Amino acid sequence: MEFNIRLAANRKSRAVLPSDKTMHQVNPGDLISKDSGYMRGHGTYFDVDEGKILASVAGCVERVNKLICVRPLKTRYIGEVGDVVIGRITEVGNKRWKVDAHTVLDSVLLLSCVNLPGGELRKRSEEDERMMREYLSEGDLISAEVQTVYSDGHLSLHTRSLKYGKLGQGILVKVSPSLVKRCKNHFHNLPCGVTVILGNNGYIWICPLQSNEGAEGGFMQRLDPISEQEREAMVRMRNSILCLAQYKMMLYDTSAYYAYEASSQYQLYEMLKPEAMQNIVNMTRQRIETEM
Amino acid sequence: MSAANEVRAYQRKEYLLKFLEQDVRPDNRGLGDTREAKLTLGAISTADGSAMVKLGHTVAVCGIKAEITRPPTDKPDSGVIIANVQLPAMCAPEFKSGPPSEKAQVLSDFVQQVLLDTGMIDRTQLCIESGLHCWILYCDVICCNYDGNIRDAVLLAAVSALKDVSLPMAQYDAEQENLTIDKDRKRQLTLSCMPVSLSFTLFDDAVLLVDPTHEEETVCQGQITVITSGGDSICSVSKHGGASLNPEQLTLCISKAKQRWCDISKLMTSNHL
Amino acid sequence: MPQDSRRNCHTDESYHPDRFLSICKFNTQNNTTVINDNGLRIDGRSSSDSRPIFLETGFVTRSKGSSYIEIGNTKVICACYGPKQLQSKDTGLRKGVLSCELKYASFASAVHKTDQANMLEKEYSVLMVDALSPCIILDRFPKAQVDIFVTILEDGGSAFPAAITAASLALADAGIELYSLAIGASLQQHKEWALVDPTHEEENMVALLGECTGSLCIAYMPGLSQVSMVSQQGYITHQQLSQGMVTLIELCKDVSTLVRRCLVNSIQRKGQQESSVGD
Amino acid sequence: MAEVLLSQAEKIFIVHGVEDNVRIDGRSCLEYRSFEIETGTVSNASGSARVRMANTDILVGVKAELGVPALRKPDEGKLEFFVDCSANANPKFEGRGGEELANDIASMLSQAYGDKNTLDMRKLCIADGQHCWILYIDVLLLEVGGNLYDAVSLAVKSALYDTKIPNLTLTTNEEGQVEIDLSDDPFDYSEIDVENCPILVTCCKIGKSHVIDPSVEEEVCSLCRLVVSVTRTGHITSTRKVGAGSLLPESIAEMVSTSREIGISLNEALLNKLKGRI
Amino acid sequence: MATLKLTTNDQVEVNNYHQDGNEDGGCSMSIAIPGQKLMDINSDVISGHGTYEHKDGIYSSLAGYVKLEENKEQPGKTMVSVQTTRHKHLVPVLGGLVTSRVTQATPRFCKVDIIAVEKSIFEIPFRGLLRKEDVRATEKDKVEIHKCFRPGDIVLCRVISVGDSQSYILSTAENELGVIVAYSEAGAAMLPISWREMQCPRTLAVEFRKVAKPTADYIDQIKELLHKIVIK
Repeated sequence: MEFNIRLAANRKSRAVLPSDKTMHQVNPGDLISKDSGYMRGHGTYFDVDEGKILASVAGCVERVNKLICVRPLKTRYIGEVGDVVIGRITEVGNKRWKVDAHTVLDSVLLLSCVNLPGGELRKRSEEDERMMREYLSEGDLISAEVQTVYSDGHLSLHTRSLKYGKLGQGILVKVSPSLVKRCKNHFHNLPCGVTVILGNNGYIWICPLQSNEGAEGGFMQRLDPISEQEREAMVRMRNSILCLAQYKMMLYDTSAYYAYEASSQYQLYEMLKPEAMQNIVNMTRQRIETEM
Repeated sequence: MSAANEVRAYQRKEYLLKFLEQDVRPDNRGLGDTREAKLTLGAISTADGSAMVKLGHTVAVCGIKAEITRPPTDKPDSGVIIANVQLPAMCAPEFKSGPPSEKAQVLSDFVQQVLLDTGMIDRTQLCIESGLHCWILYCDVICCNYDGNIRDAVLLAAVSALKDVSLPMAQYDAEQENLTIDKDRKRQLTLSCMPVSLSFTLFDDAVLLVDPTHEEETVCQGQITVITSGGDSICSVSKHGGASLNPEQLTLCISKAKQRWCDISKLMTSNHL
Repeated sequence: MPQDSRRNCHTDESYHPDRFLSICKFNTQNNTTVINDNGLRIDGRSSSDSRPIFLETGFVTRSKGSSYIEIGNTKVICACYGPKQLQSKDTGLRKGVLSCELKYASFASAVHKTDQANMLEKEYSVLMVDALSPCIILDRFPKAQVDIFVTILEDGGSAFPAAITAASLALADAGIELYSLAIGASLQQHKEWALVDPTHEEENMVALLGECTGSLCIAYMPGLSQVSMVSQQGYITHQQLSQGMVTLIELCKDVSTLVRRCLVNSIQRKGQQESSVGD
Repeated sequence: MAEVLLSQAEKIFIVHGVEDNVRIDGRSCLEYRSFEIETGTVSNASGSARVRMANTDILVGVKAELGVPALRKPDEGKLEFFVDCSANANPKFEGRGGEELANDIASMLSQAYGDKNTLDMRKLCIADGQHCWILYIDVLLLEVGGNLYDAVSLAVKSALYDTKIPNLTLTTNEEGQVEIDLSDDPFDYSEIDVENCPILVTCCKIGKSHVIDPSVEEEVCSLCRLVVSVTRTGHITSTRKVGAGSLLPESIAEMVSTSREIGISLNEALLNKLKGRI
Repeated sequence: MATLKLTTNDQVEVNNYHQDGNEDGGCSMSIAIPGQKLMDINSDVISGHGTYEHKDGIYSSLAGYVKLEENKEQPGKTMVSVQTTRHKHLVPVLGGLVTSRVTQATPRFCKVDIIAVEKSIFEIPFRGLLRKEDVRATEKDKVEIHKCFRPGDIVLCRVISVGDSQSYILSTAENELGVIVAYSEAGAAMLPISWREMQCPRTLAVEFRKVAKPTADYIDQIKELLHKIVIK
């Protein structure tokens, strides 16, 4: 029996490795700009007396034209319309589900925003109201799209497309939302045999490869055992994504896949060790950099 | 059967009325009949004195534990008796777990008061050395099954458990300032009298029901308790709530209570044999 | 000491009389052997003998189901209420919930119980939920809670296993659907001896003698042949533990025939009552 | 317990994974995660340790104080366990929310340490019936992320290893009373023999198999767990079934022997690591 | 031998299993206890009330008499069930009839205590909710709660949903459902005079209620009850 016990004194620092030289990192209260011509965005505040824009969170400064934002390293998800999110049902209420999507306030999924079994154009009856728990119950995971962002920050979701809906067997990984890169597509069928849904809210879903045609809104679920090969691929992907997240690397299809390939020299269980993690991250980073 | 049960559940008052019109009670007793009382002494071997009382279905168990303490400052020559009544959540659906309910507190005070105020026990016999050591009797009554008239049951349990108490001999050596206890030699307590209570309730402000069951208590008002201690002596008469009584009714209560004392005293002696 | 206004109490502290036993007496008390040269225990049983058991249902008339059990001097009453509607919002939507409360009467043990928040009672209550919830078909009463209240009137040893047996009997009496009854049993390992169904004195010996001893308590579900609770403490070997389990399971099977007989009797009695009412 | 919601399908995935011997973090069923220990974390305690195992984070402080031995055991010192569930670990622990879990862990620990052969309490006695050391062991749960019992017991053992008890000199005065003198030298101390202190090993029944060192998700999937406390010599000092499930006698036997083997080697590994540092 | 002191029965019985043997085989097989295997699962038997299926057998989950009867819905199959002398239902069941007492009436709904399901009477009531739209099958919009129910009325309802965790959702939208017992302002039990009115026998005042149409069965029961009381 082998045990891997470490002393904290020997711990290696897990600081963010500077990858991007142009990255401008700030702490709360740090000066970002004295130029009053800029507009202040999320994560900043305006010091009226001094006429300066200061950071209110720790993170990286981003500029889009005249808008200055700070993208925090660790945060809750701030919704944007059209984002793909993964959420977990926490409560079944009156004509709505409450969803945990890593936002500050609970998100809601209205009964009217869901494709019910039996077709898109079906009328919702009183029967459906009583059957809500049969469709989605507490603990179920869904993929959804943000439909509305209300002024207080809570989100309304919808799953009115066959690619969204209830999720079946798979692994959920939670990372900071700021690590998920905004892309055109967040559903990725990777060549290693897994499907990864990178939710903008930092929830990442890893499941066996799924064809796009057979999407049925998740009401038909596969509950038979998953083959060992598929399972290992999924677990490897999970550990790879956690490695990247631990070292604050941006997550998108390429980085995830590269990390997966970089990990191939390790056994599954070895990937939990800090040395292996660092190695995988370094290899991934190098590969991305050379390709840029 | 089921219809009768439904009326019993939904229209309790009507149900009882139907019986009382026939001068009979749902458990087949007459209006003035008490339930059968049973008494067992010394059932709990871990206690220094114990008794179990049954009035119909109502069951109360009293166990007395004796410990050593310092006598109260105002009465250096006397011992201490502490009575507590518990109505655990087990005994009926209406009781909750947690600290003693109001009802339990009222009962505790009632028992404590009767034990002390009737002078049934001379507390100086609990004293070992004046001002220094005395016995303290923790007299805990637990209601195991609550089916009405809990007052009579707990009091009877407490009184008969006191009768059952046997204390180890204690000796104080003034020179050595040493208290020794000899568990092999024991003594009984001397009780000067035996207070026995009998409770009544009033149905419809008019009909006196003796030794009521829980079912009767829920639709009746008022409680009359008469405590007698043998012969003609009456320790206490109390009446709470309900309509006023006429003197004849009260006289009836008292005479029934006297009769009750005789019955219980017979029961007690038969148990001691 | 803070005064509790809801109970009658004395202002001074009080002490157990054993504190004042003359020294020689105190010592002789400790020196008694648990098991003599003939392999007999203090009360004359052999190590594998259990004490006589008395069981009865319907003790607490206004409960849904109740039971009374007596094993040697141990006396336990148990009552079961419910199912009643759950108060809290988030739990038990699909399944029912079981709650147990075990209380010692203040005169149940050698020492008068004063401690209001008794740790042992709490621990036993938690263990009891673990022991009984596997045998209840909880999905037959969603959104509801079944309460079990146990009062130990006298602890003459093995009170907790007796409480488990009593509770499952009360559940059966209440007509709550069960996968199986749960029967409790315990033993006390003393050197090479496994003392089955120990008395209170034997349980206490361990604390005092304390060399390579231990206690083991299990709850066994004879219907499913599964163990629903294990609780062991002390210092014993792996072999002793597994051997103890085997011994106790046998004991549980024996006790379960008594529980069965008690239930059959109570059903027959109820049947007779009903038919006599019918006439 | 820190409850995590899981969908039915996720649970099925985990259960099948355990049966295939591939857990969601890539471990096999009988594999322990790597964990980190740190001793001497709290400078004003007699001994302390912190254990971090995945998301479980435990801090243990030991404080030695003088006291009076118990009436029934005049020649022994005392161990007092106290567990504090920080509301940081789980918002549910706020107020009295963590009490049940705290009592549970504390009673499990005192049962595991209940026997003389684990930690010799007689060595903590200073003068028979008059003075003894009382070790107050405070366990603080900073974060709860699965396999709590194991992590706590590892932290307790490490903290006891770290504990330094000042040496005392005893003198008897004319009245036969024992007087105690505490040495002024801060380096004049003795250590506690933790060789045979037990470690709790949780064996979690999932589907038809069992795993050790379960993650939070795995704990949710399992109906019942067996917590076994094992000493270095392979003696079992406490066993407890936790959770609402029931077990076949054969699986109990299997789980106990798994836990025992893990416990023996884990004890060995921990001691080696602790000693290696000095 | 222990001396038994706390027993409720007069006859003291001591069970000492050393003398026990297998004599309980003598008691008729028709009594089962929880966890007892009743039979192997086969295609001809259905597990009914008070039983459960486990592995390859049908087991009893209650203590009571075993009953074998032909299943009404699937002829040719035998239903095995265990009947207790106690209440059949532990909790209100979806679609079942319940008896409830109105505790609160608002313009939009009534809050009720469910005190019985069919013949099983609960010691501790369950909370139920009777919404305005579920009072009547027709003319739902014209329902006025205060003309249908008053606090204290005993109402027969059907459970239409287990609802959220707070209360069961009930309905009286059937002729046979509605008020079965109500008291007039004078305090007397009123008699039904139409499907929407009841009359006080003392003052002859007429009050509005959503009255349940008494079933023949119910009338029989009342007769039986009166008969019994007269005999006593």
